[in-house]
Amino acid sequence: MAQLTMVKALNLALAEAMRENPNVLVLGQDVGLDEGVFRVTEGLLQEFGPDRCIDTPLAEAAIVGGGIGLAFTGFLPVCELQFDGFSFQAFHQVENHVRRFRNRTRGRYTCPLVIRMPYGGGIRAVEHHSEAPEATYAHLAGLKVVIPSGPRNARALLRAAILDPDPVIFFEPKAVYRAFREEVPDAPETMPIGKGVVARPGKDVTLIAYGAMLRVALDAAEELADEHDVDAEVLDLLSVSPLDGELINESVRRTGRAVVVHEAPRHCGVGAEIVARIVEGSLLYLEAPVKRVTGYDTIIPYFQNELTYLPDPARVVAAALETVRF
Amino acid sequence: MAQLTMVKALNLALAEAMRENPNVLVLGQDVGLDEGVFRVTEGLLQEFGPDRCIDTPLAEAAIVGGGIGLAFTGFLPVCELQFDGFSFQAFHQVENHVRRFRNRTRGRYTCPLVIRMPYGGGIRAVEHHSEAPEATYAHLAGLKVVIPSGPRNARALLRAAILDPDPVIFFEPKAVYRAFREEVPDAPETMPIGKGVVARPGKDVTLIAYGAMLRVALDAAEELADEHDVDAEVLDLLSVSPLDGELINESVRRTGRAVVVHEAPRHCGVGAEIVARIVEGSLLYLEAPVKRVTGYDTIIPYFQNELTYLPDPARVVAAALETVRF
Amino acid sequence: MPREPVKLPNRVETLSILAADGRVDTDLEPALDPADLRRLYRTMLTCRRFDERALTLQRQGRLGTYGPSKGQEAASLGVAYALEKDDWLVPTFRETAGLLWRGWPVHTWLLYWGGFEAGNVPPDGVRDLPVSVPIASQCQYGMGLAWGCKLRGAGRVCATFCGDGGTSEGDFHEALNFAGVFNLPLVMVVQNNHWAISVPRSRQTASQTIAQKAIAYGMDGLQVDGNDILAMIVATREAVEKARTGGGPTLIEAVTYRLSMHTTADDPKKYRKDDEVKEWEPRDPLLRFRAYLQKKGLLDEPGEREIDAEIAAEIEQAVRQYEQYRQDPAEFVQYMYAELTPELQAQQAELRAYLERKHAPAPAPVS
Amino acid sequence: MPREPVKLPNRVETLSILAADGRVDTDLEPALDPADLRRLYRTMLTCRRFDERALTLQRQGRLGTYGPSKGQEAASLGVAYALEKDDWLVPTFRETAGLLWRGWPVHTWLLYWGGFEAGNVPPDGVRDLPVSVPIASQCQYGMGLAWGCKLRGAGRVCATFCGDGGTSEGDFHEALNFAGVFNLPLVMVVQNNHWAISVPRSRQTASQTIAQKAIAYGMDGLQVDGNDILAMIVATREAVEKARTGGGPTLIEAVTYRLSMHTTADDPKKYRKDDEVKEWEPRDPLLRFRAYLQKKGLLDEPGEREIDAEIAAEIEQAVRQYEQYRQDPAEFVQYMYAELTPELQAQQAELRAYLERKHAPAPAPVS
Ligand SMILES: Cc1ncc(C[n+]2csc(CCOP(=O)(O)OP(=O)(O)O)c2C)c(N)n1
Ligand SMILES: Cc1ncc(C[n+]2csc(CCOP(=O)(O)OP(=O)(O)O)c2C)c(N)n1
Ligand SMILES: [Mg+2]
Ligand SMILES: [Mg+2]
Repeated sequence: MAQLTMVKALNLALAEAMRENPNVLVLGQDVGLDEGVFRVTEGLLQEFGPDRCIDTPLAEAAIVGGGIGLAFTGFLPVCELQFDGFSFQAFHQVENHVRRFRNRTRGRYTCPLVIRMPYGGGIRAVEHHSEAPEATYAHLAGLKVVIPSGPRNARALLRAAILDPDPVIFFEPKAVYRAFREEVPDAPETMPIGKGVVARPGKDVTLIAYGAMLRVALDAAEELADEHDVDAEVLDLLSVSPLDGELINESVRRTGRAVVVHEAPRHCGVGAEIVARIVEGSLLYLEAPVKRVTGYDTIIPYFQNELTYLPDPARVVAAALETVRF
Repeated sequence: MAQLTMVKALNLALAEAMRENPNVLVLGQDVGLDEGVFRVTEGLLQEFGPDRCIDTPLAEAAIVGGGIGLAFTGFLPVCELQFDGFSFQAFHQVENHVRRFRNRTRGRYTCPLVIRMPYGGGIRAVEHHSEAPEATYAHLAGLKVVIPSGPRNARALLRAAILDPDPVIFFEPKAVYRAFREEVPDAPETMPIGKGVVARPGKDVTLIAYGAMLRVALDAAEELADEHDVDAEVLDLLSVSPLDGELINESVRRTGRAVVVHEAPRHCGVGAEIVARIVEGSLLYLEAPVKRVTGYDTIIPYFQNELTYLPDPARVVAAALETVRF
Repeated sequence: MPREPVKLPNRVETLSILAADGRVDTDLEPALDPADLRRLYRTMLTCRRFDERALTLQRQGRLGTYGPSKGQEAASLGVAYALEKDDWLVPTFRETAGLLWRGWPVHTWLLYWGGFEAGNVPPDGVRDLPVSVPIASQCQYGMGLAWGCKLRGAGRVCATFCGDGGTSEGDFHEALNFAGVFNLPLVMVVQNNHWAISVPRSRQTASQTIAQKAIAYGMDGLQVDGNDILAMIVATREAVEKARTGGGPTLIEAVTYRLSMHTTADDPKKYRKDDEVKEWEPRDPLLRFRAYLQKKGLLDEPGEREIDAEIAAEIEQAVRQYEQYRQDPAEFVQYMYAELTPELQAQQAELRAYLERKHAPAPAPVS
Repeated sequence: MPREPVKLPNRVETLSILAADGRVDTDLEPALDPADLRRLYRTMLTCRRFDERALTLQRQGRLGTYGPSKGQEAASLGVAYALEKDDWLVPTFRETAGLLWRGWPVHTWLLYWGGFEAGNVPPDGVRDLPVSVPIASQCQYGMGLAWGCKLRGAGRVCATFCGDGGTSEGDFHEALNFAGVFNLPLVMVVQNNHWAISVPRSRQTASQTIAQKAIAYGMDGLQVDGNDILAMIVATREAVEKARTGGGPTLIEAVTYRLSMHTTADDPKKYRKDDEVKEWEPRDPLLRFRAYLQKKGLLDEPGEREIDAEIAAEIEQAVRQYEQYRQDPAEFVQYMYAELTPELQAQQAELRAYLERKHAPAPAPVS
């Protein structure tokens, strides 16, 4: 057991997968000598050499599109895109091909790629370095979209993503990268993609979160308990596609109330899908409208103001109280 | 007054705008001599010359990105992307710049572009020619996303989009292009972007649709009335960003029941947002869960099977009956 | 140093062997097995006949939109011939001739244009990708395949196609740039058929040739007469040989002409002059190759009749097979993932229920 | 015709005037107004001093991540000098020197790196775009600006920048291809500073020079010593003149070197040798330009002291102004549309209520 940050835990998952399977490759900008701008690929060039930890020229679509071809020759490419905000340069390759090849060829050609990228705000970065585009990818059938919330699940889910026979978009919350350490077991672990977990059991209201927002929801739950005598259950979704509708509905049927928390803009965000699933599954159990605490329908402000934009415990507490007092 | 197809009505709107304002330009692949692959730009090259109706090389990102620069020099570019499925080649320009310039420069530089593209399925086309990516664009703050349903509103909304000081993604339902004719008045009309209309008043259930799905909803309403004695109200949203939440909630409060219809995949589609808005606005009025009749969470099948995928009146009727019988 | 020309180490050359008038440059003429020559001709002709048949089927409503390859058969066929079985080929929809050579049956092509995903599945053992619709997007995975070949170290190469229009896309550029940097065994073939729907080659790029774009990537470029199957074979062999032995990528511009419409949805009369088409008709690769074989004594009238009859039967059989093809209408959910997600399982059940309802009596009215 | 080299009508040349050792090619030396030379030097030095100050502010936590332009000042400054006021300039974040010349105040740069959108707003009358973060994406609107200039017909041109890394992106390619096809008045300047974060120029593209990429677009390319402000001015003037008079686009490669880190988030020791940096230090554009002015008698010690003092005061004043800058925290909703949508109005109200709550007593517990 070791106490690791998420960055180290992800690094461990990559190194483990590369050790176990010579077909696992890592490619992207600055993943080699520089060891990734967040150091997630630390030591990989040294251990696995430049044919398996590959520094590429500056072209996201070629990293992903090249990855498709590598997959067809039997490799398992883990593509790093340097920031979420630059994933759109590769978006056509994801939409046109990565997600479609299995279906297009009735299983003859598949794209078991993992496309990793730092995700979300909160690190005082410049524009395009703080986006939360999970809904954009979740809407694309054929992909799986994973967002871990801590070191241990990050390592287990990245392993699961690499083992998964289908393409996985793997969002790494930047705000969590070095925020805290967690016990990570020595033996490799996986977690099932598409399953969330109850991060804190409770009975009065369900707070539904993922990624860096999990901490926000947990902090809110604590405040709700301490200051308002409200016992909140907190769900950590871990994947937004597939979405664990069963977990969500099971919880909401117990609590009768729900607040969804995400940092992405609200309009057509994942929160809307969660509300729809609750309505479809548990309408008669609802004691109050489901609230969405999200980013605003704006561009995330430059860093001086980003904390105003990002959901914080206060907003979650206020929303939860509204549902409780409804 | 003339009886026009949607293609002709759109063509009229372009010609009118170009006549009125010399800054309006049309650019795209095959928009000149070929008059557009659907003939929406018929006659424009002849009337306005190659400096205003511009055939471009084959590069979507350059059509949109070039359009941004043209806008900065005072032009009002109407960019045609040949099919929705190829709009992703330009997606980074839309996400990174088109939607952001006003905010980024506090209003100093703006992108009053219209990005038109044929939208949706139903014309027996090959792969990538039948997508419905409205949720992908609606989630991007800074854009407006318009989807007309018939010749008259298409012409009025395209005019409104060209006059709009902000970027508008303008989806033209291919299945409607030549499906029917409608009276279109001689004098130019506009309709407000962001406002839907009641396409058929009713009192038992609200069917919410847009684009080619409006006809499907209207046919379903007729069948519901004729065969099931159910009086359905049908809303035509016309825009999915902004979304006319007021219209939706006003209607659902009266009917207590709603079915959302769209051809895009369900997961994180616009339907989810509509459900969320209803829950936020009218939970206590709901007599039944809101149903979503949508495309499946798959790739739209090749054309032999696309009608199995696309919502049809039978699916809408079945869903409406479920809400009525809930 | 003050002001000097930059020396460019890469070569950009033109190549032609079998001229439109039948003359052969015997210095460059490849020594091909006569049996191969006959098979190549048969394949080229099959492609042409298939093209004609597909147009008819489309007009009769028995096929969807169809994109002919008339006039461009030599370019892909020459490339396919120069590849080995275990090399990769990444086509667009104008490479039918080459893919027929590689073993794709006519039947599969009919399925593709007929609106069935099954039309994308190559026969077992054939290492080709299906048609790519988004222009130039395939350059990226073509490059990736070459990358994989290199990393595998087994001497395999990848030939990737796109059109003259495709060279304007960012994907073309990024793929070639990666191929250069990683010195990949990629043979990038641009079928310059002079048109991208209504946009002529001259409006697609200001570069005087497509081949010279190679210089931007530090590689060699070769502008080949794409209607000359001998030149295509020689050029590709050279590029393949170089790629196989670690020499890296080559850009081949196959200069050809789209003798027919862009697709059946297109009316070329709107944008190009008949005269131009007439000018190209005598340069038809099929006529030229036929004359070459006749001159070589490899093709006589009885032989031609026999080939014609065989091809007609093959196509007839393929059409029959195509029209008997049936597909499970719920199948499109099945292949989204290796294992269906719970939500998709539910949707599949929804779909099956709907399909059953469709064939069942209408539900009773609300009382 | 069988096998011949393709003749390339475009020129790819190198240009250098003021060598690192101070020698000047007097045939090519431009005749510049001494007052301009002094102002250019002052601007270059302001940029360098600002760079140093920004690094300090960043380390003190008074600024966000900062990207220095140390060593690259001449390239953008030479271009800016060769433009007229009504021409357009499209920068990346390494063009601070050029933008200072164009009239952007130091204060605005501090706002930009300090995390305020206001740092993107040029002063009135300045026709420059703000910094573009997504690499090479600005090439597209730079091309569009040139297009607009051409359509307006008023003889305006657009100079657009990107880095050596940026040349690998599809946007670079598409923009240059459009510029070639439409013969646009675009001066495309690539600051080849030899590094894209940790990726060296040699791994970015196999093309021997960046300038030769011009050939892919049928345009001329010029590889200029980017640390030589005289060469940059001459090269840009030539390209601008050509563009202004309908001669179309030019690709200029400014060969320079990033003497500092990529940004303050970067540690170049991980990937490059100090020796390489040491080799480039004597080629510093500022040293070279200073020596040139001294030799010309345009700069003496008292003069330098005066300039130093002026610059120090200017930067101090800018820092003060920056640190006094206040922004309405709800402002970020305001500029999304010309007119806020109903939903955004509601969200703005939500936001204002939240901000007020933040400064009000906590709500009472649920009873
Ligand atoms: C990315 C993309 N944009 C637009 C289209 C529509 N389209 C189909 S074929 C074509 C022209 C292609 O020209 P070229 O690359 O020269 O190939 P050719 O058709 O001549 O074989 C266009 C614009 C497409 N398929 N993909
Ligand atoms: C599309 C995109 N991908 C990745 C990045 C992250 N990034 C920022 S600067 C940089 C290197 C740029 O290199 P170059 O173009 O040579 O410019 P330089 O930094 O040397 O001025 C990278 C990869 C980005 N900003 N945009
Ligand atoms: Mg072509
Ligand atoms: Mg650089």
